[in-house]
Amino acid sequence: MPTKVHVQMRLNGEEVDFLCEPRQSVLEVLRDVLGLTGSKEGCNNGNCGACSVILDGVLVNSCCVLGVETSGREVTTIEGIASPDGLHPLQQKFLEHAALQCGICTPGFIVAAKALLDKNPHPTEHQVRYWLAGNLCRCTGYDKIIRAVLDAAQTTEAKA
Amino acid sequence: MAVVWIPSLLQSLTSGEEKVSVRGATVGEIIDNLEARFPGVKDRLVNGTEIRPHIAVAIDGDVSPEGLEQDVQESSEIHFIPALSGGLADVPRSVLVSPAARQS
Amino acid sequence: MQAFDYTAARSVDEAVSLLAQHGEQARPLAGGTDIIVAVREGRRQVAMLVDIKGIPEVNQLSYDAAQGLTIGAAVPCYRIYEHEAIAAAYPGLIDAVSLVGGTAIQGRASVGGNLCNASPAADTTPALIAHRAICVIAGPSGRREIPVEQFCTGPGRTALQHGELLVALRMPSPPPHFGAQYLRFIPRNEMDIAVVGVGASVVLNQDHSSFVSGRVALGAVAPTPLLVDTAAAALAGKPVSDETIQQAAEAAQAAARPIDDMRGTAQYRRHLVGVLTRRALRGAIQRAKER
Amino acid sequence: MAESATYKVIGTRPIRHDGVDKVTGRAIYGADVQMAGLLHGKVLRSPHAHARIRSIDVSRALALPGVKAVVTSADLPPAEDRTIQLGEGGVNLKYLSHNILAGDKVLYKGHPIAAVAATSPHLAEEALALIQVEYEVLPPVLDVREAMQDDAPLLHDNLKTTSLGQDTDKQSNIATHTQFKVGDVEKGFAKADIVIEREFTTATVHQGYIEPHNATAMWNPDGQLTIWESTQGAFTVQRQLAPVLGIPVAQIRVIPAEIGGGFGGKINLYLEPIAAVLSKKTGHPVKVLMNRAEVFESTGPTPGSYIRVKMGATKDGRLIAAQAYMAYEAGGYPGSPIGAGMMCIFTPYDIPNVLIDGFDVVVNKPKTAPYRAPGATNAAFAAETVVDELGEKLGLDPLQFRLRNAAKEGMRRPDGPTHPRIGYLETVQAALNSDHYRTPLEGPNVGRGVASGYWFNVGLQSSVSINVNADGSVTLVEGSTDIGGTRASIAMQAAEVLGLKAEEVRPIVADTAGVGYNDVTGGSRTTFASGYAAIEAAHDVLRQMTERAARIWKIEPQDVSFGDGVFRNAKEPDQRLTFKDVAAQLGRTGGPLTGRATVAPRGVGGAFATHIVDLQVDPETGKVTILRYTAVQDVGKAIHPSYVEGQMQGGAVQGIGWALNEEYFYTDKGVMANASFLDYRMPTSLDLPMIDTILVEVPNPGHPFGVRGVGEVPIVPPVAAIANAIYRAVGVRMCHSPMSPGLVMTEILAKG
Repeated sequence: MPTKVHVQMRLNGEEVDFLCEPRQSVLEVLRDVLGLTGSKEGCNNGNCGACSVILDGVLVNSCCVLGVETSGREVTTIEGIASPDGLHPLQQKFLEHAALQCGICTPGFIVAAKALLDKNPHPTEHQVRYWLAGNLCRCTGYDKIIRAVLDAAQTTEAKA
Repeated sequence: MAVVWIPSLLQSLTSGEEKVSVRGATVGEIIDNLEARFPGVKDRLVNGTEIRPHIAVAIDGDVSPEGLEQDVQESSEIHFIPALSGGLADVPRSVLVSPAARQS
Repeated sequence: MQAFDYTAARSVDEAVSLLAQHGEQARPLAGGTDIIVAVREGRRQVAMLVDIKGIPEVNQLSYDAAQGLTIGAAVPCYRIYEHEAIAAAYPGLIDAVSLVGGTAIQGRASVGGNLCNASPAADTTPALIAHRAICVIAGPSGRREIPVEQFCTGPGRTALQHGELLVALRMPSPPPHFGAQYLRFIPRNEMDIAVVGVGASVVLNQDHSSFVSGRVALGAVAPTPLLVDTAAAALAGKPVSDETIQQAAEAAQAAARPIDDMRGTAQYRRHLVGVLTRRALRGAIQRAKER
Repeated sequence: MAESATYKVIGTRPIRHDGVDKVTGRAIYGADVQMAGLLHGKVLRSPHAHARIRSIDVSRALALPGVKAVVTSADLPPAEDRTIQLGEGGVNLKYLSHNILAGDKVLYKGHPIAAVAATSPHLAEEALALIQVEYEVLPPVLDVREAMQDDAPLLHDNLKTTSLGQDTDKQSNIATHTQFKVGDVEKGFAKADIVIEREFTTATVHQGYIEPHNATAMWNPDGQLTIWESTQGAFTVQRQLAPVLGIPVAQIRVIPAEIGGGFGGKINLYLEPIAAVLSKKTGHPVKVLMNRAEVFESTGPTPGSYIRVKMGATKDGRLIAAQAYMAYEAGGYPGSPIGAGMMCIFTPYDIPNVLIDGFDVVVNKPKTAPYRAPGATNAAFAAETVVDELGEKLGLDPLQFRLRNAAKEGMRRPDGPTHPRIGYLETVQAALNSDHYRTPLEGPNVGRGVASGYWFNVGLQSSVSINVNADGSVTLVEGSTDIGGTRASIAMQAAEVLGLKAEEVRPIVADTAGVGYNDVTGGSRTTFASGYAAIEAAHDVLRQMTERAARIWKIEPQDVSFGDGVFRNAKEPDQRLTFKDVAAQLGRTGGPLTGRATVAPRGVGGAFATHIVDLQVDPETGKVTILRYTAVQDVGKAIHPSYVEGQMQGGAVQGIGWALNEEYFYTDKGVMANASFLDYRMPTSLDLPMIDTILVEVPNPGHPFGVRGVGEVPIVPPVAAIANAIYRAVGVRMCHSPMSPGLVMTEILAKG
């Protein structure tokens, strides 16, 4: 068996440590080592966005990052988006707009959209479409997803 | 009597007749009566005790899973249409190879 | 996926020594968006990935109008386009880093990595060439510099010698009346590999009526990205006109050596080289006038 | 039953019951299943499109530490070359089994040959490289017309063409020939003032669900097998697994996880038997996941096709004759959706003379699987393009031309039966009246296209039970996997009957041990048929609740009425009990209460759609940009309008992808060169505008609330609509799909 490496990082605000092989991606570590299966594997080569996570404030595909690279860094996954007080506005708006059908791409879209709104709280429709172009959805045709993100941006704005 | 629409590929057996009125309370009886008038028809539609796998029976437009047992009304129209393969029925139904052709 | 070792190098010297020690079996790891996938899909064998992101020089992004721009080889795309002064000065480069992969890829993928991957269709390479970028290379026997257009030697092959590491890319400050644009043609609007990519830059005279100089670089139409000298010659000293632009475009078409593949036929690619060269030159001229 | 036309729940937009789990990442999909002692399986697949397997040596793989078992087709029971009956359908057991693990021959690149179980997925993958297979490589045949040639390489030694029960004696790649005939097309064409004949080809495309296939199996020593997986039909898996594994149905329990898209592609068996025999050999649970390349190369797709259409019309704008020759690629084993394509190609129209010939043809590509209205999109591309051209030549507006020839209730379909109440005409009228169609389109190289489509929908069989809780809420147990909000649409129908709020019904998708037999989520049947079962089960609840109320009041049940959620005593108008009141007294009135229904409903209502697209063509590159899109559809009655709109938008966008860029790109050796989401180019959010929807509601008389299936028909018109719009934009008639930029450019240059 290949040697495993001990890694410490912050995951959704909590310190965690784990053992992984260098060849294991962050996605594999999350799903198979840490048991957080909200991030999904759709393509495993950076072309679908279903595994989107936020790494030190930057949106990345967790399938294209090695687990060993996260040492000392901070990862936010779909499991870390809602607060104890309730759903994030994006989550709420996805539900209200019926912006999901099968739901497999939904965690990736919500994480990616959160990264967008963190950076640009007032995106235009085009900016939302551009930002989310790396997240594939095969069910919805994107219409309701885009509307949900634009609506959530307004909600967040109203709260701020 | 129910009206049976003869598929074009079987009309050679019915002297070109496109629709035929046939007695029978079930699809099975209808086919037997059809066979009595047009020998050879049954073999094209039925394999043993089942409708051939690539054929579906529509009674008044509705495809039923009941096959030969299905009840037929006096006023019914019967069509033999292609069974849908690959999951619309629960298994691919158009797959049929005669047992005699088994590979050595 | 095959097993491999991982080491995070802390200095250029450490990285170079690891690469020299393991030879072909070691690869630098920057954003990882190419190398991790290539190893996973069995397209590349490695015994060790040397993470270079922790090396300050390799992760440095610096710009001033006098010195020009230095992009550490591991600097991810998003840091470049989010830097307003760089975005204003190097428009062709910004075009390219804004369309590599999707947003999540741009959060990791580096210009240096894109170059070292040496794909004929790499988006940032023609833009770097248009901006006259220089590769800063460190190796067991010291440092050397080569122009970007000499870096790629074939699909997946580069001028890097045993133990050498691309440390950074340097670009001169653009002169006055400079403009550049990178355009690629893809069937969708994001996420595709370029069917054809064209990077163009121009320097215009004072009243913008003629070209002082120009550069045209092509992607996806030869085993390596191409700098088209004949296109540059067609521009230098000529009036800014549709005719001059057309002559440069024809020179680019003549220089292209495209092949048929799933992304396009050779004939279509050659056609697109003409279309995109014209469009990229017009875009570069427009930007030169706006500066 | 007399349902009120004014509904309280139906037509509203409640938040779906499974929504929070899906936006928080908590929903468990097939690949998320974890259990102690889990081993990981990987599948070795053929690198060749067509080859005989001479030998397989697994010894080196087995010797790798961490590898626990290797299986090949020898580990499945011998697959006899005979048709077995499975419920109402037959299947050739050898074909079924050998598509899972190849026998003596591989028929497509990616055909499974062997599988490994190991302690990690990486180890299992390493072991695959150690399996040695010796092949005799054979020439592949990849195109339907080439496969039909007499001298084409033959895939099967024993396949002969069946023509409605009659076998030819000749070996062939053509599995079946089917024909529909109405009137006399020759006479029809003779009467026509204008006749147009065109040939069309379409490339192989994939369903493209984002979640790869998966299966986890545990085969206990007592022979009990449990499967956890993402599937459109747990019972279908159970029924097919039994003969493939040679064990009784009762020993198999299939537990459907949440499913990440299917569109028809997650019905066939792929990984389940492999995981099962690996588990049997190792005594451990085994999880097998496909990667994206495996999904492309070994599952789906929908067929490439060749279609020739000839249509004739009279000067007054009436269609008088239509003929089609249709050949569909089945993949490595027979069974393309040719029949469905034939049933849809001319069905929107009233045409007195029709002749349709259809051929099911094997080629060296993965065995096709259903894909959303399977076969109908290919067909509509051909027919609707010719209809468009006829309308143009006759000087008629394309929608007015369709209106003039629209099929209506009582008219005969080309496959024989007559139409029940349908809403095609209404969709065309709604399109004509839409803001989109009434707004002029201006600009260079822009064009507006329209096209219509038909899908017949299916009913099949569903089971639902409803348990009444003491507080008056209910739990609804159903067997249709929820791919796009059907928990909500089924629960809402029960809620409407019971006088409850949607939120007071908790819908649960049960496994094969928890609910009566239930066919697949497919054929646009779930909201119709499982909804039907939910209505019936709710009525069963009400019957029993009525008896309980009667018992409380000590009167006869017929003296109890129910309305607006309240039971009333007909004899004592003041006496009333709410649903909750009666629920609270179940224990005292006879014990727990469960309503049940199993249905095989007839009266499936067919669905029609008419789409409008505005697009712009870059005349220098051939690239098409979609500017505006409106999908109009007869939806019967929209139970949850948001999810109906979602089906229309999603179907339209899959159609847009099909039209513009999606295709299997094969090398001449039969290797798919673009088996990734990088180069199999599905639309991204940046490629699309908003997709407008117009829901036309012509209730289906065959359903208590008027429901028609809505999921499939929206993929039927887009390819043709886009082809027609491209013609309007730049004057070229596209006869191949996808209409990729290079192809459009070629046509533009050829036109000059």
